[in-house]
Amino acid sequence: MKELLLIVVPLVAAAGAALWPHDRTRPWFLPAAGLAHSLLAFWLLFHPPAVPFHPWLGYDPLARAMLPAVSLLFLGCAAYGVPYLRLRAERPNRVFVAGLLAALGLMSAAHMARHLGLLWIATEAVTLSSVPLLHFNNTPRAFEATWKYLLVGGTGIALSLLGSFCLGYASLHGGGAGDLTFAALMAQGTGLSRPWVLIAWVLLLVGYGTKMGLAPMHTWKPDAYGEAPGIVGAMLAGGVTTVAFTAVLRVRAVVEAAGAGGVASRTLLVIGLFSTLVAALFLLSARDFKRMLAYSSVEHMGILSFGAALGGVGLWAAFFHVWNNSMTKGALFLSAGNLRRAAGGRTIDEVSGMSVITPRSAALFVAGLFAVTACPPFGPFFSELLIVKSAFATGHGWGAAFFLVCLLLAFFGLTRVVFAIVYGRPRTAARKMDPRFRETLAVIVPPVVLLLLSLGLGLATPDVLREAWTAAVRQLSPTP
Amino acid sequence: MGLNLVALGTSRLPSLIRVAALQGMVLGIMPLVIEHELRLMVLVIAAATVAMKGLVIPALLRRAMRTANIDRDLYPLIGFLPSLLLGAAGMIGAVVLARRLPLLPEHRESLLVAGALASVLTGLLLLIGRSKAISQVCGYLILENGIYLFGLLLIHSTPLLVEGGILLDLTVAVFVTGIIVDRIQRAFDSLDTRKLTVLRE
Amino acid sequence: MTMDRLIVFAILVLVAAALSGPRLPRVWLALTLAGTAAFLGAALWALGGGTEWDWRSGFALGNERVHLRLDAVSAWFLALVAVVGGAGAVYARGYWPDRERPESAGRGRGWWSTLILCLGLVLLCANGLHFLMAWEAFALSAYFLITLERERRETRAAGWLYLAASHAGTLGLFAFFSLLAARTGSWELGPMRDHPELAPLFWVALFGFGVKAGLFPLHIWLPSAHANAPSHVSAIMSGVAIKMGLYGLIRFSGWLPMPAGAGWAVLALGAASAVLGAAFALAQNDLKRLLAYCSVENMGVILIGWGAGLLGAANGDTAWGRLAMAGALLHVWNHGLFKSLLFFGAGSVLHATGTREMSRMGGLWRALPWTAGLFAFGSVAISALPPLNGFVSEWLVYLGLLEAAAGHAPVAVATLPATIALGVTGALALAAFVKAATVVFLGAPRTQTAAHAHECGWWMRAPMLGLAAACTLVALAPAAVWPLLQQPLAAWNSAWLGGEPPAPLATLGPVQLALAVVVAATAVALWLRTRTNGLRRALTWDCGYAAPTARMQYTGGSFAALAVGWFAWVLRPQRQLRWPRGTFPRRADHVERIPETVLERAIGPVSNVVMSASAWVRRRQQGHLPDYILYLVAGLAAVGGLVVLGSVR
Amino acid sequence: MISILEFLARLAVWLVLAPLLPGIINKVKAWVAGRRGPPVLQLYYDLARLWRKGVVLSTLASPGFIAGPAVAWVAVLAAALLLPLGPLGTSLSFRGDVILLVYLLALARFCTAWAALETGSAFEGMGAAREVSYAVLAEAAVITAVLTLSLQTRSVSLSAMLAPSAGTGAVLLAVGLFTVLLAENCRVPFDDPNTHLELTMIHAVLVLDHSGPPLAAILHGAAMKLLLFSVLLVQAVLPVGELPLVAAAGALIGGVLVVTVAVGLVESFLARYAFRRVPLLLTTAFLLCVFALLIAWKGGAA
Repeated sequence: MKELLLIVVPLVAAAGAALWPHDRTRPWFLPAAGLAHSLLAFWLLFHPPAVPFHPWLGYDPLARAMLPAVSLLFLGCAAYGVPYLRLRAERPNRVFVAGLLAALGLMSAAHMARHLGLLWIATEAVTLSSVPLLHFNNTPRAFEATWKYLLVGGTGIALSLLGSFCLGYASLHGGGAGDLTFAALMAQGTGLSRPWVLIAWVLLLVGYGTKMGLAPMHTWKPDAYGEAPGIVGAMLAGGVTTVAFTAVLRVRAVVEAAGAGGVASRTLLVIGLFSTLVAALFLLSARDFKRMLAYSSVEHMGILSFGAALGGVGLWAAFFHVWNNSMTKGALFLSAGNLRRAAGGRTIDEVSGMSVITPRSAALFVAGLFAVTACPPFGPFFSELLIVKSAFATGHGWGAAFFLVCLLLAFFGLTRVVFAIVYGRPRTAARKMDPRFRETLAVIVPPVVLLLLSLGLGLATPDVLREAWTAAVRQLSPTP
Repeated sequence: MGLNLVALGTSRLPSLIRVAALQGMVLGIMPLVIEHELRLMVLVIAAATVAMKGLVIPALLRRAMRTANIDRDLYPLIGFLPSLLLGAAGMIGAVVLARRLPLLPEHRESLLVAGALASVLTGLLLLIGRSKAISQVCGYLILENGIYLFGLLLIHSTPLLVEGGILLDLTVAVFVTGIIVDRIQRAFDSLDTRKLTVLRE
Repeated sequence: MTMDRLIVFAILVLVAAALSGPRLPRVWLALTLAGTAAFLGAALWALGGGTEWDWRSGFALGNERVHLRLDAVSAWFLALVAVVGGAGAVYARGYWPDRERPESAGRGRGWWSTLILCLGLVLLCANGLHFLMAWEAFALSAYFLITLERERRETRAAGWLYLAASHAGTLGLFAFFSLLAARTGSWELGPMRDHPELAPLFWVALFGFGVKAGLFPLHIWLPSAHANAPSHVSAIMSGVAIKMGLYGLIRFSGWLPMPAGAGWAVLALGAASAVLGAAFALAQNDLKRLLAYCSVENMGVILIGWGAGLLGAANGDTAWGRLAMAGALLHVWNHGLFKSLLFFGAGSVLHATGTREMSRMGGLWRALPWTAGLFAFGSVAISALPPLNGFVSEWLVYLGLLEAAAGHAPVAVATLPATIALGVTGALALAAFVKAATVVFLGAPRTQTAAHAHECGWWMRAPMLGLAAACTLVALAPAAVWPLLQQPLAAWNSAWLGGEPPAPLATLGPVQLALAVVVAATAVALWLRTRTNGLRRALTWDCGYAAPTARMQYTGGSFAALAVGWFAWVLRPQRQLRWPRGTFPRRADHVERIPETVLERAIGPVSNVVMSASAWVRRRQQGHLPDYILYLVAGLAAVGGLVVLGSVR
Repeated sequence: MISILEFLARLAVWLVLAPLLPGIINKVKAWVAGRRGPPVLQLYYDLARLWRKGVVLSTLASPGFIAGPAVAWVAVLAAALLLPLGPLGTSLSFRGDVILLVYLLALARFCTAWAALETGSAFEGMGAAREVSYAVLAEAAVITAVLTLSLQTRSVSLSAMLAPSAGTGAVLLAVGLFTVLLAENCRVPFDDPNTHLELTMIHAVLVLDHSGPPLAAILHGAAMKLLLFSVLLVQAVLPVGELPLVAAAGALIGGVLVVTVAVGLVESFLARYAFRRVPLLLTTAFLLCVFALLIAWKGGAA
């Protein structure tokens, strides 16, 4: 029953926020709900329910391996949100707060959905609920971004619906009773009609891949991340993408059960490496440091797919990387938000010398950069190294080499941009910086905490998490 | 089926919307046709579909069109003739594919699958080939229609909640789209997405 | 037992130093010196006793138990880290003080201790995961040290180049260590000669560590980084940091089975690095760039020795291999010592004149007698001239190679060319350092700044004197160093256990000593004789030219012109020449620039290709929504095709 | 005791006999040119006079200006003492002493160049540049020669190495070494010791500003270097080591004389080369040594 609370609490909070009269105090809903959600999520992490409380919905190992990360990230963003929204007092935040909370609730639902249709509905709902978040800034650019997000994402989601139907039809054709819970589908296994399963896999991979932001379906990402506030960017990069990744994993498990695991892994591998390459190429000549983060997120989605495609240890490492990615991206987006506020510019042509203007955020941003480029001792280093290792262990030597080259190119691009905006002499653009922006503790602590979390995850991974990931791997590939 | 070609062929926005609406209506009726014994639930679904796809959304779109008083011509990125040919090719392909695919006996002769695939392709083609925001919404509608059509295959087996949810989501999606269109119009004084290229590399 | 105490103490103290650095300079200096002293003690302990220290933690870091181990090989390098680290700390006190560098001095101190600590940890870690962590931490702290003066654009550029190259190397090491872990099933490092399938990994390691070691084609980052870094940083980078790459190579060539071609490849690389490094050094007109390239050359010399060692070890008869390897290891120390000395000297010159451009200096010996003397000392040492220490190690390498030839070892085919290359290198290096020392310190000041230079303070002088003393020690009593030296030899190749020093080494020491004494005596005698004969100061005769000006002196460029001409095929000097024309000629000038050939001729084109690919991708994303949908459909089609192919297969 | 006496004797031989050679060369040249020429002992007189003269020191010069020649002189002397004299062998011989010899000469070069550049005169700069640059090629040739010898004799210490084998290898080596000798001692065709066009010189231009005792040290050092090279050359070609004492002494002295006369003849019949052709000549010498090396390698392999 507690599982349901994970969904209900945020939604109730969202309703409350929507009804709350005062703009000034409304933001406090965010940390409150976030805290409650995290407490629940972690309580469940430590005391996982023996059986999912409903065949359609449940806190199963997969959800257990992922959801706490999202919840933690949300908490960080929520804590940051309060001072941020105070800073943006000129914008009404009713819809924003409500939408953010709703998104959290729906993300939990999507993570816990064990039914094909329910999963799809939840994902679609997340997409819709994040629309108001995107055009919070209410600028033409924001609208354009939102429009693209909606249409590209919508098309993707439509394809994934078609894919769900195909999968359903596969089970129907295989003589299934039309029960679309993943458990049932996996149980049906090779009974599913193969061609339909393959079609379903293609459609679902592309559909959910669009939400994940795998190349070449990533086109909405830079626009959305570039225009959205830092918090939203962080939630999209660390939360929504995770939802889509969960979906892909669940589907892949079914496909594998249907005996097409090899094909699925190969497609996942190729698309993952392709995304990493494309992201790296974009990063090489990126100029806008928020769009840069978007491409870095594309890159990391590629890394996740690569890891997942390797299966076994690679999949385990992918779960590990989901956590690291959420924490690191959170820290990066929040500190980037600070820089954006302070600099009054977004590209390396307008911004430089931030280490003079906002030393703390700049230092934080650089630290985050090294974290996200897999420099020890931050978490991503360990997960990516583990992925490389398992790639070599499973005989994907060339894949690993290609992967490393892409990482290198991405590193070039990222360092180029970040050092350009952090070092050097402040530009005139920085003179007319937002006068209300000060590097208060409130805007520094949340990213710091997230970064420290990523650090801790790497140096001393909690046993409960390791156990949770192992359980999730076992759930997805029960055979070995 | 033919509606798709019309949709591709038409050069004017209202007619495009009309096509979409009509297709929605047809879809709404579908379940009743397929269902042999009438169940209340099915009736409700059908009614809802007709209402939504056939009436509400087209009305919405017309409103959006009127508020953003724009000329009714579509500026195709892919010319009408090529898109017609492409659509036709797609349709043939869809039929062939539907033949190739293993289907349950009761679906063998029905053109459901072919039609679904065809209108999905049409929708994508419209999304790619038309630059007007509203026309793209229409394309999206037709895409969704196709998917819904495919969903009808499962109407026996899958609990209707799925369908309901789909309907809901679809409507919400388009509703929001409508709002966005509205906002874009205010922001850009045009519904031509060709102008929406501020965000670029 | 005390070994634990020493090392733990060193680590803790250095951490404290890193923390105290930004605020408390005095405390920092004391702590850093204490830490380095402890490291030195531990290293000498391990070398002297030949005891191997091995420690495993109860706790896990990054899901792996910490495993530290100090054997002779790592101790050999640790000693160098400690010495240069301590000297540099003292030097920085005078060279990069708060009052002159209020913004960066504190940062510099903090990162310095961090760097020392990370270098130490790299040498201590015996677990792949932690080795990588220490390695990358060391690379990053070095980056922050190089870019201390980050307001200068070229410093930033050099720093970025360094970071990029170093990261490329690190990713190579990612591959190396994960392959190792994947094949052996654990991150633990140690002797694994019994896994013949591991042999090919050597090539990956050669790339990964070679970048850091600055071997010839991989040295692209080295010159600009070492030239633009603050001098004490250049010193530790050039004297110690690049040795870490070498440490990795030597370490794993001792632990892993070697592929057949390893020794030959290393010899070839070494010969290339040595000769070309020396040629590039001779061609430079920037004092610190010259020193940087000379590091490439010396790494080459070390590589030649190590390569001969590899061949010897591979071919069973180990007498000459042992000699060459000993020479290589000793040269690691020697180069660390005199290269740091030289960079300190260059720093003092830079401090005094504010420029690295040699053609703006000249006659500095008057203003900077100490620096001049010490720099000259360093130059003699690094040109491997008797009676100083550079000669001892190179002589050992030569001896090994000659013995190989004399013994008609089948591998002599490889050692003969290497020997000749070594000879050419020696001559080129000599030319380069005659140029460096004389153009900077002798003759007349070429500019006003050079004329008004001032000697450095004791904070900077003392470390130089210390290093010079260390050089002298190695030079005059090489036999005394041998017991320490033969520990790492035995640790590297157990077949070389049991080491009485090679007889000639015992002879060489006294000879060098005698030579030093006689040289000094003769110099004094000649000086006295001159004095008694009477001595008159006059204008340089210059064949009777009445009014010689400082501008008429031979510049570094013209000094090197001949040899540069011979190596133009690789140096590719770029000249801009404006002749004086007309009756009343306008000012004419001749600008010569020696580009970093590999960077501009090899890396440049490749990166252009990559960048154009990137530009192409960007052009595909111009904000047209329909295109985006098209890409989506294309992705759909591609994945579909992939699946079809896959399911067909 | 004996050893010390022997060592002193050796020292005396080198110090006293060295200045003869330039005298002989000059005599030969004069004889060819049909002049009377300076007395053979001319250099002794010069040295003696210089030793007593005072010194004019450039205002720019540092103490290195005096120390340089001294160190160079010691270095050459030390190198000479390492060289065995036929059956007498050497007072100090150890494996690898040949490298020490080569590098002592390098030390001498370093100090000469240093002292030359003290004055900041363009001419000395020119000379020093040429000296160190040509040394690069000469060094290659010398090292190759050393390798050849150690291949032939399977040993790495001078006293054992200088037991040459007859044959083409020896001839090639002889020619190569002779060329190197000419280059290292700045004789024609590389340099003209008694021209007075400073621009065309290598060695004489190095010492333009030197005078008095330092100049004496330089000149004497040069003479010793010449003697050293000719002794080396002779022993590298003739099997002096094996002969009985008297014959060996005869052979050695005769050989040195022959070399000296040859130098003289070359100087009288050849003109100085243009500088850009000097590298070619040195490279040729190097290649000759390489061929010798190959022959030795073959011999060793067979």
